[in-house]
This record gives sequence, C-alpha cells and structure tokens, in this order.
Amino acid sequence: MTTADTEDFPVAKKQPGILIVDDRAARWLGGATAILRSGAVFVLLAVLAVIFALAQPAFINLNNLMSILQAVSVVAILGAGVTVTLAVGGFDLSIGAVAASSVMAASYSMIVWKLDVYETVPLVLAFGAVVGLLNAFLIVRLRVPDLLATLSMMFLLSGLQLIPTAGRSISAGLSLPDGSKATGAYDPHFLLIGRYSLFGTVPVSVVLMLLVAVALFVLTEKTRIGRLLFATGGNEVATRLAGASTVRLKTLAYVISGTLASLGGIIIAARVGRGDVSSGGSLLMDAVAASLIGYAVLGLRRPNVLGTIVGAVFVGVLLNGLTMLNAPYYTQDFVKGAVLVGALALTYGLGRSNA
Amino acid sequence: MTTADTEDFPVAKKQPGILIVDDRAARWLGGATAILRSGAVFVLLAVLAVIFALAQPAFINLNNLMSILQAVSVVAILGAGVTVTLAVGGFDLSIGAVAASSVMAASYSMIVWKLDVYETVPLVLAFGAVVGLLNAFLIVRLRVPDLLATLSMMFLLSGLQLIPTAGRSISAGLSLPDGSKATGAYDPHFLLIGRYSLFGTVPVSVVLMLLVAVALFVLTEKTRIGRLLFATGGNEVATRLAGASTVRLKTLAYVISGTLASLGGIIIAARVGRGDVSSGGSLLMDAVAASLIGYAVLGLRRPNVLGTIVGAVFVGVLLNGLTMLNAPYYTQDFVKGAVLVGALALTYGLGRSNA
Amino acid sequence: MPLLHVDNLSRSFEQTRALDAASLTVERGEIVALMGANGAGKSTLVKILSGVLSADGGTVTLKGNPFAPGSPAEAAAAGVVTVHQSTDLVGAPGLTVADALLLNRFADRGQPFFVSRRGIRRQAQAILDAVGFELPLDRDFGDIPAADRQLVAIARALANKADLLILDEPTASLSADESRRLFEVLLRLRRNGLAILYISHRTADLEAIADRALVMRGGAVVGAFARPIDFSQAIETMIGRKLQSARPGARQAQGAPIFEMRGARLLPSSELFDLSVHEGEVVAITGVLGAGKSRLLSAIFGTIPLLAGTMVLDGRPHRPKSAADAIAAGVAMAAEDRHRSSLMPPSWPGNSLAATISLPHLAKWYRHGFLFGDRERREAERAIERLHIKAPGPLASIWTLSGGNQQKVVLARWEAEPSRLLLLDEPFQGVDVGARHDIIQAIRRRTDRAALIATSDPEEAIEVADRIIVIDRHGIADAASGAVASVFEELTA
Amino acid sequence: DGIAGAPAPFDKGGVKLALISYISAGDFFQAYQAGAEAQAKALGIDLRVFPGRQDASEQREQILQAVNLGVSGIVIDHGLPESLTDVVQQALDKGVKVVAFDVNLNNPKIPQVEQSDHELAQLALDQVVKENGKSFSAGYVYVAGFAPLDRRNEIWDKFKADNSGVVEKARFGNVSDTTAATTADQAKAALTANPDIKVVFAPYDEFARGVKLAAGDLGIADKIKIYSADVSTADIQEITEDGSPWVATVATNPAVVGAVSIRAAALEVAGQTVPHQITVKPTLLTQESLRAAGVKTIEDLAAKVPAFNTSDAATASWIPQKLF
Ligand SMILES: Nc1ncnc2c1ncn2[C@@H]1O[C@H](COP(=O)(O)OP(=O)(O)OP(=O)(O)O)[C@@H](O)[C@H]1O
Ligand SMILES: Nc1ncnc2c1ncn2[C@@H]1O[C@H](COP(=O)(O)OP(=O)(O)OP(=O)(O)O)[C@@H](O)[C@H]1O
Ligand SMILES: [Mg+2]
Ligand SMILES: [Mg+2]
Repeated sequence: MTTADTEDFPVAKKQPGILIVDDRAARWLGGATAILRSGAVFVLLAVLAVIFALAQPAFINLNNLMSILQAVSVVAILGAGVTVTLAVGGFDLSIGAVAASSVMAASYSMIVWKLDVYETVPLVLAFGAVVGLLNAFLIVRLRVPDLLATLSMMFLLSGLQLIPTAGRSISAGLSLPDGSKATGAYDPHFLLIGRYSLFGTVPVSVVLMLLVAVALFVLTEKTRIGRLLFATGGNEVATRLAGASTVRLKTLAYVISGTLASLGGIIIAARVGRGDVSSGGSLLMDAVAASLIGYAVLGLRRPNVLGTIVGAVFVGVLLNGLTMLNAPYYTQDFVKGAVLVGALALTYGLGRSNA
Repeated sequence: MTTADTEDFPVAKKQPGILIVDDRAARWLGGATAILRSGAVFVLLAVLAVIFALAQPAFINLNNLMSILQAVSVVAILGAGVTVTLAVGGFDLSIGAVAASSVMAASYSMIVWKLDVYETVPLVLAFGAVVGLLNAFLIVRLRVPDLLATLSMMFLLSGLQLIPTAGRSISAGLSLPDGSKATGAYDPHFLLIGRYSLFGTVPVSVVLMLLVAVALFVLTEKTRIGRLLFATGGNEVATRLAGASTVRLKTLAYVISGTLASLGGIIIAARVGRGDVSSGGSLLMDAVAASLIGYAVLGLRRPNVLGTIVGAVFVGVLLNGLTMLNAPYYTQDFVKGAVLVGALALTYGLGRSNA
Repeated sequence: MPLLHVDNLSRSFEQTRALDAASLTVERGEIVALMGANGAGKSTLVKILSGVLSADGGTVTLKGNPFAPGSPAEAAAAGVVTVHQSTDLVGAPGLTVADALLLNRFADRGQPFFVSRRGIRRQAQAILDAVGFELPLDRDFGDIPAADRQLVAIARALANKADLLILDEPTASLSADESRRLFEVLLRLRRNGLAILYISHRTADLEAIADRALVMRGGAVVGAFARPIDFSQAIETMIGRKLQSARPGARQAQGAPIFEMRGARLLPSSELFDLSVHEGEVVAITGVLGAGKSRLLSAIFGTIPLLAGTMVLDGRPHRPKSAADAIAAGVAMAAEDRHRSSLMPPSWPGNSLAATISLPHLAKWYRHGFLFGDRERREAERAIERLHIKAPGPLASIWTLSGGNQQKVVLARWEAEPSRLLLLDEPFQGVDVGARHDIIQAIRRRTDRAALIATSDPEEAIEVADRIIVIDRHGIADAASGAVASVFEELTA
Repeated sequence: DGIAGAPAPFDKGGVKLALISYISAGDFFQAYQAGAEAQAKALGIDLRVFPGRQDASEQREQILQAVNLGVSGIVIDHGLPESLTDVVQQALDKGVKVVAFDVNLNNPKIPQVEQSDHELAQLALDQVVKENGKSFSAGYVYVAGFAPLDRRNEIWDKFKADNSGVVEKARFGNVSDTTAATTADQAKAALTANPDIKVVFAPYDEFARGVKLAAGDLGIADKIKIYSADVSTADIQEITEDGSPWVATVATNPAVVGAVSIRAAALEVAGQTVPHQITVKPTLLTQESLRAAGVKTIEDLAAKVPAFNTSDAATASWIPQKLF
C-alpha cells in the first residue's frame, strides 16, 4: 500500500504532519514546502489580486476593495459563528435560516410593530440567541446529533418566517393576513447599518465584521474559554473530567453562532430595506465554505476565526475579480470550485509527498 | 451541574443508555420507553397516516401511496448514498450538484450527441462514479477534510454543468454556443424511467429506489465490507491495523454515493424531460435530512440505510398529506421542522430521563 | 536460520532518533522479553515490524526473506501479528465487541462475503473460548473499559495464524487473573513453535514467561540476558542506575481522616461499605478486573452517582455532581485510559504537553481569563524535569511522546496544583520501573493530602501504598483491608 | 469603431454599459441577457454583465462597482426597489444613465421597461374564461415572494373576486432545484384530493410543466386544462404534444425585452428622449395556434409570429433592427 496506509498512529481526528528530514537539502525543502503550505491561500490571493489588477485597474481602487469587504461581511460573520461551533465539535446548519428569519423579524418589527432601530436590533439579536439556546437544548440536553438538530431548526425557521405574512415579503404597506395594512416603515437609522460608510469609505458592515473577527479571534485563541471550547471539540470527556462544563461551553458556542447569524440578518435587512423571503438562500453554503477554507489558511487544518475571515475575503476577491473581467455567472462557480481544489491540493497535498 | 455531566466515562461517540432497574414496574416502564424510542418515527408515521386518511380519504388510495413513494424516490436514493459516506465517517456535500449535473449530462448526451437510453444511462452513471472517485482522491490521497473536498466539488460542478450550454437549459432544438442547433431529442424509452409504471401501479423510479435500498441494506448490514465501512467511520486507524484498506473502503463509499446521485439525476431528467439548470441545494438538504432522520429510526442512533428510506418516506407522507389538506406551502416547511424536532425529542430524549 | 533478524534498524522523528541501529534476533519457539525505559524505542520497533511505520535505515529478515511490510495487512500476511500498546486501536465505537474480535477476518478477502449477526457472535465466542476470556459480546465497543479492550486485542491476536506474535504492553490494565490466563496460552503457543516478542514494564510478567530478555536504551539493543535472567541487572542496564529497595516502610495514619465514606453502595446489587483516608496517607485499591475500582474513584470524583451512603471531605459533606464540583472541593483525579480521559487529538489546539498539563488549572493560572504570559510553559518545564519526561520540549505535541511518557504527563497535570485528595486510576500503565520509582517518591513526599490509587497490579500496590484495600464485586471486603503482607499473599496465591 | 450617422458618443464607439441582473440562472434571464448582448454588439457597446445570485445586497454593490468601472449607462434587470433606490440615485448623480426592467424604481429620470406581468396574467385568464366560462373549480399554483409571480397573483386575486363562480379548490406550488418535479408531486396530491378541478392556472412555465406531468401520471390529461405564462422551446414541445392538457400560455420574447432595454439605455446615453414607460406587449399562444403554424421551437415562433420577435419600442433610425 502507499502513503495513506503507512501513517503513524495514534491518529484520532486529525493526522499529524510527519515530515522526515534527513539532510540539509531536504530540510530546506521541507521548510520551503511548509511555508508554501501554510501560506498557500495567501499566495493564491496575491496572485489573483495581481492578475485582476493588471487586467482591470479599477480592481485595486479603494472603493472596490471596500466593496469586496462589504460584499463578504455577512458571510464572514456567519462563517465566524460556524467556526465556533466547529471548534466545540458541532456544526450549525441553521445559520442561513436564522439570518433569513432575522431579516423578516427586523422588517416585521419595524413595519408591523413600528419599532425603531434601538428596539429592533436588540430584539433580533435576542431572537438569534434564543435560536442558539434551542439548538443547544436539543444537542446538549436531548443528545440529538448536531447536524440533525440544527437541520430540523433550519426547516422549522424557514417555514416559521413565512407564517406571519402568509409567505409574502415585508415592505411598507404590507397587507396582513387579517386584511389590515401595516403602517410602519424602515427606520432610516436602521438602514444606515447597511448603507452608511465611515469617513465616506469604510462601510459600517465592514466595521462590524472586523469587530466580530477581532472579538472572536481573541476569544477563541487567546482566552481560557477559547481553549476550553476547542478542548470540548477535541475530547469532550477529557474536558469534562478536567472540571469544565461542556454543557455550558457548547451552549455558548451555539448562542454565539445564532447571535452572529442574526447580526448577519440585520446587516442584510439594512442593506436590502425590506423583508424579502428569498434572501439568504446561499448564505449557509457560503459561510460553511468560508470556515472550511479557513482550515487551509496558515496551514492550521482546524477551525480558526482568522482563517474563516481570510477564506471569505478570498472568495469575495475571486468573484469580484471575475465579475470585473466580465466572466459569465456560470463560470464563476466553476472557477470558485477549481481555485478551492487548487488551494486545498497545495495546503493538504504538499505535506504528504515525503511522508 | 446536571445529567449531562454525571455521565459515566468512557464515552466515545455514543452514550450508553444506562438504565437502572430496581423493580418490576420500572422494568416494564423501561421496556415500554425503549420500544417507544426505537419506534418513535414509526408511531408518528402511523399517527400522521391516520389523521390524513380521516381528513381526506383519498390519502390512503393505492395510487396516492405510490405517488408518495415516487415523490421521495430521488431523495431516498441520494440519502442512501449520503448514509454510506456517513458510515465511513465522511460526508458528501456534492450529491445535490452531482444529481443536477447528471440531469444536464443526460440531456446533453441525448439532445446534442444524439445517444439513446442504452448509451446515456451508463454514461451518466459513470460520470457520477468518476465524481465519486475525484472526491475520494481529494479526501484519501490529499487528506482534504471530507466536508471541504465535497463542498469544493459542489461548487465546481454547479458551475461546470452550465458551461457546455452557456447557462441555458437543454431541450430539443437547443442552440449551442457555436451558433449551431442541436438536432437530437429525448429518447422516449429514457422518459419511461421517470414516467412508466409497472402493472400500471408501481412507478419505475419506486422500483429503482427499492432495489437500491435492498442492495445497500444488504451491503452495509449483512456483509464483511459493510462491517468494515462502519469500522472505518468509527476508528479508521484500528480498521487499518486490522489489515483493511481504508483507502479502498472510503473510495468505495464515495463512488457509491456519486453513482447513486447520478442515478437520482437520471430519474429527475426522465421525469422532467429536459436539462434544467439548478444548483441541487435543496436536493442536498432533503437527502441529508432523510439520512439524519434515519439515525432516529429504530433507535439506532447511527447512519443506516433502512432508516434513511423510512426517513424519506416519512417526510414524503407529511408533505403529501399537508398538500391534500390544502395547507399553504409556507406552513409545510414549518410542520416538517416541528415534526422532526418532535421525533428527535422522542427518540433521543426518552432514554435520558431515567439515566 | 533465526525466524526474525533485525539488523541496524533506524528511524527518526524530526530531531528524535527513536531507533538508532537496533539489532536483534528471535528464534522459533521462544519468548523474548523486550525491556527498556520509557522512550527507549520499543514501540517504534514494533510499529516498523507490523507495517505501521517505515524504517529510515537497516534491514529486517523474516524466515530468511527481506521483510519491509508496507501496511499492517502485509505484515499479517507474512505471519507477524501484533497487539499494539494503545487499547484504542482495536475496534470502533458503533461496532459491537463481537465485531471488534472479528475485524481482521472482515478485512480478509478469503472469508465469506456475507455475514450474519448470529455467525459473528458464534465465531467471536469461539475466539474468546480459546483464550478463556469473558467479554460482553453485544456491547458497543466504545462503551467497554480499557481492560476489556485489551482483552479483545489479545484474544484477536491469539486467534490468528502467525509465526511471530508481538505483544506491546498487553497486561498494562489487566489484573493477575487475566494475566495468568494469557501466560498459559502463550506458553502453549510457544510449545507449538510460535515466536513471541513480549514488551512489558511488569517484571513479574517477564519472570513468569521470558526465555530471554533484551534491553533497549536510546534506540539500540544494549544488553541480552539468557535464562536464568538476572532482572535486577537487566533493569540496571535499562535505566542506567541501581534501583534502590522499593519503599521506605509504611507510615502510620494519624489524626482525623481527610476523607470518609459511610454506608456507600456502588451498584444496586453490591454490599454497603465504609472507607476512610487520612492526611499524608497513600492508600491503594486493588481487585480483579471489573471489581469496581474505577467506579469507586468516579463516584468520589462525581462523574457517576453514588447509589447510597454519604461522603465527607475535610469534615464537610462531599456531594459532587460533576468533576467540576469535585475539583472545586479539592479532589483531583487522573482517570484510567489516558487517550480518552485526558488527551486532545493530534493537531488540535491543546495537544501540546504544556496545554495537557494546564487544562484543569487554566482558571487558577490565568485569573483574568486571557492566556498571556508563559505560566503553562514554565509549569510544563518543571514537570519535565521533575518526572524525567522524555520530550523535545514543553510545546511538543503529546502524540510525539512514547506511551509511558504520555502517562507521566497525565500525572504531572494533577501534581501541578495542590489538592486534598488525589485519585489515581491505574497511574503506572506503561511507566517503566525507574520512572515508577521516581513517581512514587514524588507522590509519597507530599504529606499535606491523601492519595487513593487504583491499580490492578498487587506488586504496584505494595510498592506505593501505606495501606491496601481490596475491592470485590463493587464492595470492600472487610477481611482484606489491613496489613500489606497478608493481602499480597492472598492476591498472589 | 462607431456607427456612421449615429449621435455622439456612438459615432466613435467604445461606449460602456452595464447589465445588472437580480437573477441570472434560468432560461428567461439567459434569453434576456442574450438579447441584450446581441443589441449591444450591434451598437458597438462594450456590455459588462454582472451575475445575479438573487442577492439584493450584492446587486447594490454591483451598481456601485459599475459606476467605478466608468460605465455610461446601467440596465437593471429585476431586483427589490427598496434596496436599489438610493444607490441608483448615486449613479444618476454621477451622470450615469439608468434603465430599469421589471423593477419599479419610481424615479422620473429612469425609463421603466416592462413585460407587464399584469397584462400577461390578464390575457391568460381571458382565454380561460373564453374556453371554460365563468364558473368552474380551479387549481392555482403560486409561491409568494417572487416579484413577477406576485404581480400575476394580483390579477388572479382580482379575477376570483370578480367571478364568484370560480372556486379555488387547491393552491400549491414549490420553487426548488426540481421545481417541475416537486410541483408535479404536489399536483398529484391536490388533484387526487380534488377530482373536480377542471382548470389549473399555473402562471409560470415550470409550474405548468409539473401539473402536466401530474396529469399524465394520474391519467386525467383529458379532464383538465392548464393555462400558464412564459414560453421556451421545451414548453412549445410540451404544449403541442398529442393530448397535452397544457392549452395556452402567454409570453413576451425575453430576448426582445433585453434588446429593448439596451436600446432605451443607448438612447438615454445619446441624450435622446425616451418615454418613461416602455411596455413590451405579451402574446397569447394557444395550443391550436401553435399546432396550426407548425411551431416547434422559439426560433420557429419568432419566424412565424412576427409580433413575438420584434418590438418597435425605444428605437431610432441609427439603431440596427434585425438582430436574430
Ligand atoms: N510520531 C512521533 N513523532 C515524534 N517522535 C516520536 C513519535 N513516536 C515516537 N517518538 C519518539 O520516539 C522515541 C521512542 O518512542 P517509543 O514509543 O518507541 O518508546 P517506547 O520504548 O515504546 O516507550 P514506552 O515504554 O514509554 O512505551 C520517544 O522519544 C518518542 O518521543
Ligand atoms: N459505562 C459503563 N456502562 C456499563 N457498565 C460499565 C461501564 N463502565 C464499566 N462498566 C462495567 O462495570 C464493571 C466495573 O467496572 P470498573 O471499571 O469500575 O472496574 P475496575 O475494577 O476498575 O476494573 P478494570 O480493571 O476493568 O478497570 C465492569 O464489569 C465494567 O464492564
Ligand atoms: Mg511504547
Ligand atoms: Mg478500572
């Protein structure tokens, strides 16, 4: 048999990257591939940026870069949430549905209940947190497998969000199922969350994304709680025996991911300006993609918040650049898939060659 | 802390259902909950069937039951494939996209290449198998995590399927990107796969579903290979040390799931009669739901083919019944989610109460 | 022509030379004991012979033919069957014990393709009967204790057709009974011409069966001892110094007990019992496999409920509902089966030596919650020094350590902070005699707490404890608690 | 390379326009885009096509990107008015001309191209009344939240209110990867439960295709009549098939609408007057008329039903006419 079978054990979830180095040349080579591996995504990102900038100078225009960041902000925020659930060994499939229902919830609370931004935002965030709690309840108390619990929640929410309006989108003047007409409107201040740019350049949603990224990066990588979150995902029994409450840690993770998903929904609502039933369709897959690409970033091969953000930006740059080059929409998914496979082959394949 | 923390270790993936039985009554009660737990899905299914039949007698008409089976056949077949990848500890996110591209591939081969059913079907199945091989290559050789590899494949395929026709759907008389016109047509025999019923009652697609179910049930539960597939998922290193080639086992699993996905695509193509553009996202989610619900069926709490089929039928019965009762479409997802959560609470929650 | 000839075999992991020109031969029909301190390279040698790892240099000949198996399957086909050190490498959660016993038959293409549950059960029972072990065939493999997993591994290996049988620490979690049964089978197999390479840190085991002993140090074979084997000489070669007499006399317990159990019941069917431990006292709990040692410690640590009775710690009622409660009350426990109970998977955060030690102490060491500063690295360096852990450094992954050194890290975790009651469940699994001696010294030096140590090896119990308690069918037999000597007699009779 | 006799800047060529779609996938949008591209080519326009992923916030972003790319005009194809009005105003402020198709931006400076979903639905329902009278049991296929379907739905609601003899027995529908197949599954349930349904109004061709499939499976193709909207080559084949219950559809030619949208933008860029409301009239296509004319594909349809293939909306002497 070959490489795959001559692997050293003990291997639990991950494979250790064994590198056998016999002499200087090999050592140097090993070092070079290690760098290439851990930087593969960055290298690709740089190469892409250069190609796009050469082909279309408008690409590196500051406004365009900001618009890339703005375009990825929601996916990056959701992806960061997924990353936290991946860290505790779970998986949150409900985030797309949470974001979509948050769009509806925000619109409903402003248009039907006539609440303003200061009431709507906490309300919607609380909604996301409650969904996270429910997920955690199913997973932690009833011991339902993560995928199954969050998938059920996904179906539940994608139906639930349509019921108050009988499946209609929510915009000013909505006629309610009871025949009356809603008289509220979007609070103009709420719209600023999605549409205002600080100093005319940095969109609020980008600032929110960066705040989330920094906060979660510090939480997951630099704090006790973060260590325990990962420990829960690595070996739940061992974590419990070390005196941590894995129940609370998992609950925390799902509440974080639910809340972030509803923050994503708030940003979408503020950008779109109405409760559109079709929004958020591809969010789940894109967020999952971002956090999985994050595995490859820095060669860490594990969930990490920084990687997730870079992953989201990576896809954003790719799609923006292709659009600038006037590539038809159907080639974009293909290129996205192909570049991903390439990045993966670099990140994961290189370490193997000399095992 | 509570129940969750007072668990006995060693706990691996499953939690032993420790039942402390002190007297006869408790023993009887224990037995009853055990039956209820393992049969929760069946009980719910029966309850639903009775409710629907009372409300709408046409529900239990044989033709309607066949319609239900026909409606779930594609999801059940795809779900069976997912189940096999879950058994080896993987996860195939590409099946939706494989099915969608198979629809395009089948249409292309008949309409553009003018092949007949006997050439088209093997060709499309081979396409699915090749995708499975590629997935396996990424996962087994390059060690890319399953989710990441199959997600990239999903993006790749959902773009790729559109390139030959520049994003247009394929039907007779299609104008190709080079300006010429395709002169082929769907082979009428091919359409029978989706539209013919044996003895005027049993649709071909239902027969295919049953064949797949029986074959995979036997393979996974009654053969040497089946044990090894589950062993690979449970502890890959141990399986390798016992002398099995986990490389081949995982490859087998992904080839099976790719091939089944393309079989699903063939059935869709034969029902719809044209190559329709779609991403396969909802197929994926429904198939994943079926195989996860399968965990709860019979109280097994692990992937199993029989459970997957029952899971798919369960959802099919629910949606068919709701449609018969003229429930608005937007309540259907909600009910689906709610019933799922109920089934899960029964299956998973009951065993806990007396731990 | 010897059955197996290993010539100048080498293997490195980055900077570590795990095997450094090791040479040895094994003849048909002999049992060769392979000794060596933790990290000497024994398991690495085994992994190469069983097709798990490849060598960097040197040659192996088996039955006169060059032998370099590329996979475990190849090694098995060539007639080399191995029981690995880790009990996690035998079966998979989700499969039954019967499945695990037959796993290598499932992988064998010569076997029938279709299987039935009844057939599996029957064959598995036959495998167990041949060795005389009893195991719950229908239990999920993921739920059975480490000792049972080890029995599965042994039974499966013995059922195989082989020329060379390699056993890496097969009795680490077995008690005397099972060990004795294993030895009977091994001696029978030897008579049939099987060659056995036997690795163990239990001198008593080796004394019972070995024909020859080889000693490894620093990746090479540095000594060979023929019958009659001078084990004290062999141990001196192995650890590079003389081992002083085991234990400086038992101390008399004084004052009020730190910890007491009254009218305790572990299982619905078991007897009520009392137990008390005093400050400065080291108490060993021993008993056969499945007697309830682990259950007793788990009940004190709050991870399983005590069915009846009360516990008192430091004069206060002790009713932990979780490990967290117990830790807060001053109880520390190093659980058995380190892989499951203490370690993070490879390339997952927290798999370094330092992080393994710090996990329960993070709140104490980093009061503000941020992991700034190098407290855990310093603590790990101290532990490496104190327990002579052989590791590249405090930040090395725990998975690059040898089995015995991993065990030392787990002990170091619970030694890093003071506690009132230290619970150790099979703490010396795979730890070499020299290191065990050092650890015992370290444990006994601390007199500001009590220690309760569960072990299935009476020899170990005698070496470490002031007092030995025997547990049987989840109850503490009155007659057995008492003088060390009489217990030993009873156990080894 | 400009067009001789055209007003500036088309006399010199090199005009850049952007087409920003809300949705790109699907035959209708692809045909619309193809028509737009053909017209742009004929005018020597460099047309940048932005992909639509049914993502309103991305569409906003694309408008800003297009402005950054320095286009002189933007065609907006569908979308959500709430999410577009402010960015569109920013584009207008920078001197970029904007034309909207099937999304009401409610701005006097923006010409609105429409295929008129209201008129589409009305023509289909007129045909229903002609063939079935004003009193029958009906099935209705509808999913809310898709703007064209919502507009068609308004007409259906009005139709029901005006004709009390029309009873909506069942309402179903599903938009997914396999819209036709899942709609068929639902239709089978609904038609089994309500055997008295005679007419099915399915104002989206994928819905109609699903209902037809269900009728075939249930063997009731001769008992019901399906009326729909939109058309494609595959649809024509389904409609004209022997014994098909799909008796009529109403459609505009998306390619023509695409071309009209580009022409309107070009006229705006050239500074010529463009009417605020540009409507492309839909055509009623009955089973009979299609069979009679021997139409098999969209191209046949264009050749044999000239009204389907051209529009005199938004044109000028310097704009080349014959495109496809
Ligand atoms: N995968 C690995 N990566 C890096 N170093 C390793 C690896 N496996 C073993 N080593 C190192 O090789 C040396 C020999 O280890 P080995 O496991 O062979 O020791 P051992 O003799 O079996 O010890 P023990 O009695 O503790 O089981 C040790 O220093 C260990 O740290
Ligand atoms: N999680 C569990 N669920 C059910 N039974 C268990 C569980 N863990 C252990 N047992 C059983 O309980 C009995 C007592 O186990 P325990 O681990 O306390 O014994 P022990 O004396 O520590 O023995 P060992 O030498 O196996 O460690 C054993 O027969 C064991 O099989
Ligand atoms: Mg070892
Ligand atoms: Mg034990």
